[in-house]
Amino acid sequence: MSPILSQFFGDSAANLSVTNQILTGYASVGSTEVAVIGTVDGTYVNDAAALQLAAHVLDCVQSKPGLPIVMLVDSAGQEPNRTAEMLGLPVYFAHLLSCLQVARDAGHKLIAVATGKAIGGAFLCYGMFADSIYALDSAQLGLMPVEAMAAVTKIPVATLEELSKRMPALEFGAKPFALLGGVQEVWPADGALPDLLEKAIASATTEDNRALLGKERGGRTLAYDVRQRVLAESAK
Amino acid sequence: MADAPSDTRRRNKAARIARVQSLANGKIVPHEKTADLLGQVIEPGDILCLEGDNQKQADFLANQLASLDSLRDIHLVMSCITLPDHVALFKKGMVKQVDFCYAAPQGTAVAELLAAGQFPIGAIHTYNELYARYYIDLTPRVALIAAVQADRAGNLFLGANTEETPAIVEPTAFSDGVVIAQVNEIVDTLPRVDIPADQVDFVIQAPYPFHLTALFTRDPAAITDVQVLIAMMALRGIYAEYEVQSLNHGIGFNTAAIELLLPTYGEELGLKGKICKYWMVNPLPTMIPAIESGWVDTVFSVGGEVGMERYTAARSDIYFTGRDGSFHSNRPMGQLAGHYAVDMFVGASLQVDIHGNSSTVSKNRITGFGGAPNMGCQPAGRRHPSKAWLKAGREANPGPGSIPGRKLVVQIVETFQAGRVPTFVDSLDAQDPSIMSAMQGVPPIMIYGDDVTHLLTEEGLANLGACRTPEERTAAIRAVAGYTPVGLQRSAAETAALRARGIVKFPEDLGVSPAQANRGLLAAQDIKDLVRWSGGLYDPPSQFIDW
Amino acid sequence: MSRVPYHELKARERIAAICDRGSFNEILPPPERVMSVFLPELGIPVSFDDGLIIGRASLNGSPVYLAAQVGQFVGGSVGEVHSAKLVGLIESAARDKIPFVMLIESGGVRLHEGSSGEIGIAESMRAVFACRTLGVATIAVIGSDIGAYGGMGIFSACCGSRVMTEHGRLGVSGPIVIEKWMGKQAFDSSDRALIWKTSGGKTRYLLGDADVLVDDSTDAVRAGIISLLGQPAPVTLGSVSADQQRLEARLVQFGKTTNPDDIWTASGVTDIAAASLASGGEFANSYPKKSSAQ
Amino acid sequence: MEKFQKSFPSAPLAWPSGKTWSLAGVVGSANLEVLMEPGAAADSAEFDVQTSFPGYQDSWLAALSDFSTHYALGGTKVTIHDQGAAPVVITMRLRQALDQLIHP
Repeated sequence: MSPILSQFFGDSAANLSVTNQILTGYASVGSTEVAVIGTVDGTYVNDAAALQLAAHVLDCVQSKPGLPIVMLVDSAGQEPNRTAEMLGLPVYFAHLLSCLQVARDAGHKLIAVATGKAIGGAFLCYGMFADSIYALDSAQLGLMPVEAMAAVTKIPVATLEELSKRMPALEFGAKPFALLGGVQEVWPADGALPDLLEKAIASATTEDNRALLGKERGGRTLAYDVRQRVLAESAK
Repeated sequence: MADAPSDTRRRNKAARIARVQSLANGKIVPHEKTADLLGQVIEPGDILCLEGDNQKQADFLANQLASLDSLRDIHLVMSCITLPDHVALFKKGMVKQVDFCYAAPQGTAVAELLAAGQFPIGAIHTYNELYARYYIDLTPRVALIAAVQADRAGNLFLGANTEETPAIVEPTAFSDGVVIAQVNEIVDTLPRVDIPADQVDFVIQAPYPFHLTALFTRDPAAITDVQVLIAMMALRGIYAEYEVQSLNHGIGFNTAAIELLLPTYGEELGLKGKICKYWMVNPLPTMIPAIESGWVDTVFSVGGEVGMERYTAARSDIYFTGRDGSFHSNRPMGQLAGHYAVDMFVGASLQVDIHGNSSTVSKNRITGFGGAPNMGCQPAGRRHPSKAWLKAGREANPGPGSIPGRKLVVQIVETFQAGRVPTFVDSLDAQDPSIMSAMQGVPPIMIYGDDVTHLLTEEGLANLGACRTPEERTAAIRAVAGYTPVGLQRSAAETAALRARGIVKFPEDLGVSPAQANRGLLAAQDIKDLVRWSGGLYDPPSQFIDW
Repeated sequence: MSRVPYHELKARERIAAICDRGSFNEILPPPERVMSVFLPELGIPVSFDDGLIIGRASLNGSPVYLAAQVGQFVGGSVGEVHSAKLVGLIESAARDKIPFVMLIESGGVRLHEGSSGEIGIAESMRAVFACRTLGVATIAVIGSDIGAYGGMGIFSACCGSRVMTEHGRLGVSGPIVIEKWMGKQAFDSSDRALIWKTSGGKTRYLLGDADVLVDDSTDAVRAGIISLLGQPAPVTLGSVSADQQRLEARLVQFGKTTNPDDIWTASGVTDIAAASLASGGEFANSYPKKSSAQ
Repeated sequence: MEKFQKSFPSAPLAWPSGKTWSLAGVVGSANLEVLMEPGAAADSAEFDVQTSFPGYQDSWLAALSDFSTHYALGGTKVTIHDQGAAPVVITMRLRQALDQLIHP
């Protein structure tokens, strides 16, 4: 069992199962019982993984009404695969999100913690859908590392690195991601994680405050205002 | 009298055949023994012809030839240097001289070979020029060719892509040269015999079918509004103006746009039956709507086109087909027809200079000539009249001693290429000195300004054939060269004078409104529309299918 | 004379052709110049609408909030401003209980704006599901050249329903990425026929991922959208439980094949060549939608 | 990125009432977008160009000057975002944007 699970869930981590790096089960955080879904070891997510996670969300909604759902994210992305695309990978991911929405609508709190890699589609397809999102300071968050971005955009690494000093959106990591409002808080990997998680569960609301956070923290300055302008214009 | 010519070549051929007879069962040689066969049949000093043009390639034989290590002193003759295996022959130092037509697909590699002193050029030709020399001073001792099928006797079936095979085989076979054919399969009975076994010495069933490029397929989806505008100007200003009955089209998107406007805009203008009846052109998929709408009487082709096999076979009124019902092409005869028998050539190029010379060279690449110059030139030997030919002739040079008619040689270009590179230049791209010396003083001009009668751009139409002096021609070119540096040097007064004489015409002079120019006018919007027009008979290659 | 197909039109032309005549009222129109701050830093030209046109319109007399992506502009990609306009529009739809319709044309997150576009897409997904919970219809239209890929592929699948044409493609990883990952032998990104069979509208329709498959024309797309306006597709325990079974069955039945023709054959398509050539509407008529294919 | 501004004399354009802008084209490869808005001086057309293909200012100014001469565009401010459009495309987009004002 991965040490990170013991860190969060103590002895109850033993109740969790990890199959093909896909994490599911029920455990306790301090005195709070939670359902857990997630990925470990930076694995890639695919259609089968999405179904496996979705099945557990449905199990929780059906058998443990109202139980908070904790999502741990350690995944390098989705696996580019011909058969998965043919079968409709976006639909599998959207299905997982639908199940989480059903849980949210049924009163389950959704808390995500990026523990390792939280990259691209793998983060989008469950973790970023939580009510509240947190990250360990050691986690690797973002769209993609600067080198990969340089390769795709044909913009030199040096240019991107220089720009990322002013523009945290281009930087890779937990702290810049928090500046954008993408996570509520960055937690020290060696901190009192159960306490932090329990408090996070207690304080979670279903309001999506990421744009406002991004504005307040100065990392994503336009999103909130543009959205408010649209809402104001459309109300006329 | 011992040195008097007798039958040394015939005896030499017999000796070659005897050397390798053990490799063959009759004429059939297993493909594993190909390198062995080539190594023993070819002799140092041979003129060796390797079949390969811009579409069809004897690629297995080229590959096996390139695998030999000891071969030296070869005089290579071939129309197109296309494959990496062709380049390898030079890298290995096999070739003492090369005579060819076209090298664009390997243009950069060839320029590098040249700079390294590994590319000994005899001359760069046009297609028919090279085929003609096969009968004069470049007759092959050994020819390596490609066919679709052979029977066990060695008769060959060439399928839709006859291309240049007969032009290679005949001079070789009738001068005691050795003809070696790679075939896709060996069968008991051929659909038809294109090359008799008599002219074939060895047949090898290649482990893979010969390579064929879908060179003439243009996706209508990639045609722009600007190209539609130009096509509208072409139809009004040239096709209708001269009532052009017989013609050749290049392979660009501009001519594809014209083909696709015939059943729509052309019909609106009442031109059906008056223009574009006889074609010398490959089976262009973009001609399907015009053919299905009854515009076209006949089409003769230098080669086939991938995917057009069933369509051409089903339209035997239009295309030339064999007794078996399938399509037939012939490159040298098509080029000859394009030279003498059509009233108009329409081409495109990457660069046009202020004299109207055009070229497809770009810096430091060897491209060569191919077939366009055979058709994009004035056939001074022509004697049969036509309305278009006589009208262009009257405009050009009325006077004693002048040819009464002129072929319409039309160059269509946009003033800028992709990336805002101007098409019009003061002088054609300066070549690397090694390339210039390799050309032996022949400028890399595809179509000479003197031969061009019309230059058409999105800005306007210039009748160069009607210009009286070289200065006037330059002024007319500047007038339609738009906002390129060449165009910006025009004088408004000169342009106005040329316009008054009808030598320069802008869209409004031709009754064309740029606001109307819209892709919606095209008879087909994409490849799928072409398939539909064909009644499901056109089978586009999978790289063109987006449904 | 043939008409220009939906996939060839630009976003503004699509809007004009699909909405009731003259009914589109743009929110934050070009003169507002709500544009990317990232692109100028990278020497890339900006666009007045940042590649997303949003507004209110009517369709067959019913009000809708409509968004359309401009595929030509940085691949229809989603950056900070682009996503903020989108989120604002979806939230307007939720607030006013008016259907949300989006003409998708995007490869996903705008790499040049890094994680801000990614977070923006996540916010859009939250907003779309909020609409669905409220019973507000959310409709993705996929019929452009670029299709719906990456984060926008997932977003499209999050919408309550999808209108596709035979030209539309829905996926996560694009062909070039798959070829890079799996090798050219396994997936040749220049084989367009294979690409469309893998991710194109017809296969998506047969599997039930596209609710409506229509011709590649603005009239047909308009009719397709109108047919879905009254179908909000809320997510419920019942609906997602059924989806769970359906998607598991799909994985069992086809998870071992790479050949899309297997799906077609299993869905009752006998003449694959003819079906390939059929327009979206013809195809849908030949193979009417069952409750769901699998 | 290259930016330049220039005004050319042009006959006054009668802006249709209620119309405050028109837009044509998109920013994309070899394309551009043109935004027309009311300008300051009734007898001149103001152009504000930014292009990611630097080095063609002469050709741009010649095309814009010709357009201002051929069409009544006075009292209009034209902002252009360009990604390497050929002059014919520039002229075409200007005309499309203008058409929306002349035939609203």
